[in-house]
Amino acid sequence: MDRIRGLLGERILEMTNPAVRRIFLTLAPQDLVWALGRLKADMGYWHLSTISGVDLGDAFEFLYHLTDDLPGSLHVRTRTPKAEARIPSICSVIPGAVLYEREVQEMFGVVVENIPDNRRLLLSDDWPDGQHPLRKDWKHVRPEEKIPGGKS
Amino acid sequence: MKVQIPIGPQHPALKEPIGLRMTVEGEVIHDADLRLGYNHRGVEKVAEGRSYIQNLYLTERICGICSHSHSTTFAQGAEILFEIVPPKRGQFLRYLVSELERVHSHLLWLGVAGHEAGFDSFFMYVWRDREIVMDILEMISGNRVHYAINTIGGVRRDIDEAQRTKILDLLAVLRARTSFYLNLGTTEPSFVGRLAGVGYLSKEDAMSLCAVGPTARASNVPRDVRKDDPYGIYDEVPFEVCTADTCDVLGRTVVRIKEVLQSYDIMEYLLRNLPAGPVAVKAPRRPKPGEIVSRYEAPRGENIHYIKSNGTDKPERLKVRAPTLGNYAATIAMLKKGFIADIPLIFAAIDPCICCAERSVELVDSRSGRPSVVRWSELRRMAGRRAARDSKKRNVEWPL
Amino acid sequence: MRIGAFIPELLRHLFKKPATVDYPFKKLSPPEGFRGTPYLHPETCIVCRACERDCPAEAIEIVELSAAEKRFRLTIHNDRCIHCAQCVDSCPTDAMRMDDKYEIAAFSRWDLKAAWEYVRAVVKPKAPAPAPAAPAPSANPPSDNG
Amino acid sequence: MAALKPLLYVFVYPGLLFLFAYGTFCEWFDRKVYARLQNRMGPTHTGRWGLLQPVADFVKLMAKEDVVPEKADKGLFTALPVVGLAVVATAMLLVPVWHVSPTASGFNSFSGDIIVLLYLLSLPTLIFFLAGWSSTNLFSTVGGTRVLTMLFGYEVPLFLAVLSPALLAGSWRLAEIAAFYQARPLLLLVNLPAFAISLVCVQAKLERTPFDIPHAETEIVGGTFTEFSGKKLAFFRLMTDIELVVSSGLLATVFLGGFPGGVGWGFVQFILKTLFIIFLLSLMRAATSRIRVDQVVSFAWRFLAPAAVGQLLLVILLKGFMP
Repeated sequence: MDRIRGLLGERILEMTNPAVRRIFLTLAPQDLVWALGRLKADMGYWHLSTISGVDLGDAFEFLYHLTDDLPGSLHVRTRTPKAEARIPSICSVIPGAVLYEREVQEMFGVVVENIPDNRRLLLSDDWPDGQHPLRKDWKHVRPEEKIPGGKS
Repeated sequence: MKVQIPIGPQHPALKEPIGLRMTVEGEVIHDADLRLGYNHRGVEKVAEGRSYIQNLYLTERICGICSHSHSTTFAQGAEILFEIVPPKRGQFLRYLVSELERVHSHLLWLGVAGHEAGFDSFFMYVWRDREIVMDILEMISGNRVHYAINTIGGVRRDIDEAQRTKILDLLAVLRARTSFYLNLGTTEPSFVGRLAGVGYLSKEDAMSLCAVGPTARASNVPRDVRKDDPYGIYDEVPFEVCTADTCDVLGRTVVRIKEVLQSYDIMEYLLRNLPAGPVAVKAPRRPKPGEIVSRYEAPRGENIHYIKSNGTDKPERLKVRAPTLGNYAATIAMLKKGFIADIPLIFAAIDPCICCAERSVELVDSRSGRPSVVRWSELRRMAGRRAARDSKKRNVEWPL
Repeated sequence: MRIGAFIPELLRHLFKKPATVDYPFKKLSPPEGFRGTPYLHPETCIVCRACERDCPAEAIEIVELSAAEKRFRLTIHNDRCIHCAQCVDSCPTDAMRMDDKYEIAAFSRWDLKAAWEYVRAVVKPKAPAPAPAAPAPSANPPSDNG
Repeated sequence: MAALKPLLYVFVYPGLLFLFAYGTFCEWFDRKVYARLQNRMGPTHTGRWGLLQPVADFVKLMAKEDVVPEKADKGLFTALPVVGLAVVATAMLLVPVWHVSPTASGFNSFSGDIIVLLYLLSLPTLIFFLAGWSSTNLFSTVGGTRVLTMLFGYEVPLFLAVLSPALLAGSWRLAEIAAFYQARPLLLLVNLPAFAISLVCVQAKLERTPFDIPHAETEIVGGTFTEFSGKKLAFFRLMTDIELVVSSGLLATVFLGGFPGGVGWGFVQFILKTLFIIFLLSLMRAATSRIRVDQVVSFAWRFLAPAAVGQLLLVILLKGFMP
């Protein structure tokens, strides 16, 4: 933790350690690429497990789950307001992130800047634009189940 | 002449639908592209509307092969949120099942690899012996596929002494058979000829493209959550991380068989040192608010669940990352400059579990939003109409 | 590298008994503890609705037929059941059980539903009520019974 | 009576009727042995021990809907299965079963019939290629090119290997070759390497594992047969079965001393020897994994062809020393 603090210094907004070998770090979106580059180069955090997004109501929170050869994992958190959701692409640092960024982009409707490939990943091609299923205000209404036939 | 060959969404090499599009020239692949999303179930969204105990079974159904891995990952995370610790015997049994599942998954993969390479006898024999593992699992848990042995706070079933000795006996049989397959898989010339040098993924690529599991380990990246971030009982069980430096499909085969052999060691340790006591503790209904990241080494690689709780009996957010998704980027890199004949092998070598990787959104009927029953005749007419419309758009024209 | 490395193993099995079973004509029996189809023992059911609430597939539906008589109808939608046996675990009075049938396919989804009509039993739970089922039966009405 | 005899040859024995029955039996035998080698059961329930399973498959396919792709060359697409069946059935007439006397030659036994037979056996390969190419499907096209690529690999070693016993016998007539080895059975041992080479080549010709590359299902779906359905597919399958019978009959004639002994015993010998060869082919199928098409060609030219040439040299030397 101290090494991370020394490495990133002032730009850390918040750092917690809620469980064994788990470090949560909060950064501003514009510092993300720089910070991940430093973490990769100096601390060996080269592996991005995934990006998870959470809808907080009026903002989105994105967690970049990083691991390295050392025990434990680092979770870099960043927040962006829902009205103008933008996060930078980290593909320049970690090329394998593109799939996760595509997923986040279509699920939350956030704009990932400079993403090398912004096609849809999981949703079908004819999915309507502007529908982002993992937002909390996107409600899925389960259709009534119809079983063919019937008790005669 | 460059030709685009569609592999999937329906193709004999794929056990689940995925769209691979290969640009080939002759037999050599020049480019590969991937389209996911044929297998959506919306697990993450559904999980937000269900209680923790229901989600346990939901996560189990993320995958059919590594079902235990997802439910264990979820249970591990939930137990931290609930602030309970499962008893020792429960943990031993939980990770016993998890190693059994690893064995069954790797043997399944080995058989599939044999089948993809056209080595059907190998496939039949491996799967015959895989039945032993399936029988053990069925005996322990009551089902062959969805073991449902986990509960929040431990496991649901105990094993007795007779079962313990029986499992140990069967493990000895399995160990002999697995050694035979290791020997066979690396000596049969036609099989080795198909595997060696295929799907090269250098160590640097494996690292930068975030490969996980046996795919990474075969490229000499010793990543194993069980060692790196020991969960459960893995900090007290002796085992080794198997790696290979050949960086090809043969290496992935060898890594998997060696891991199976390691799993036998782990299981024997667990069974011989099985502590007495209860197998589960009672869990409260609502956890404390908080968030947790749970990691687990599934047979295919690292499983990661991010659970955020808001204090109610339903999780605020459940994010699931299955290992296969992490390997797709690496697969594309592996496919380039390969032969058409290698596609199934390379693709199978990451042990893809497509329904694991795609779990995000429930699709009712993407076109109209309402479920509709289409008559056969209607379907044929639609197909005909579509063919008439699309026939001119075919990018490959008949060359003669 | 050894040419024909597999041949001895193959020939050894040529006249052995096959490992497969001639399935629809010969059947293997499932092991003890096999999770088949859930069924109800109406004599012991106290209608605590623990099974209904915990069922991950929402396959159990309990309807009150008559409040005065305390008559209930419990329907198990086996077309939705995922055979996880959580209802067996949740049941405080051992009224839910699993049989060991494994050939449970049917031609219509309606044929798969099983229903029991019964009067609520007054049985003391064997164990002190299990933790997940602790709240009052009707405190948590099922979200939707689909 | 004399006019009836050729008709009998063509339609009953060893013509179409016998070929249909024996071809399906051989497919059953192959499947059963393959299954038993893998510790499985194989066909069990259609007829006694599943004997009628290939027939049932054939009948079922005949009853299925027949789809011709829109862009395919319809004439060629339809004609190919029939032509292929005709070619292999014709080839069977040249295999010297009991009705041929080594001395008298007739319409189905003449000097040089071994060459004709080999050429007739090459034709199915071309037909498979045309079948793949004419169906315009991507997978079929890839399969078709693979068929031709493989042809360049195995055809030369096969010819060389089959011709070396003929050279030793000093005859280009199958019946005479068989008679030569019946008189001197020990000389068969000389040809053992050629027998092995031709077994491998026949396996490749029949497109069975390890050489089932043109219709490798995990790579290119059905390969050449992707677009074929119904009756056409049934004909192709029957054609493959008959090709199996004819090629094993050829190998049995040339390498195992033919089928002497008149009507009854000759027939029994024919069955036993062909089944022995089919057993070897099944064993090879079970013991190997499919290889890549480039590996087939390099394997054939690096190992099979030199070995076949060596065998030929051996035979020539031996012939020089022989009286």
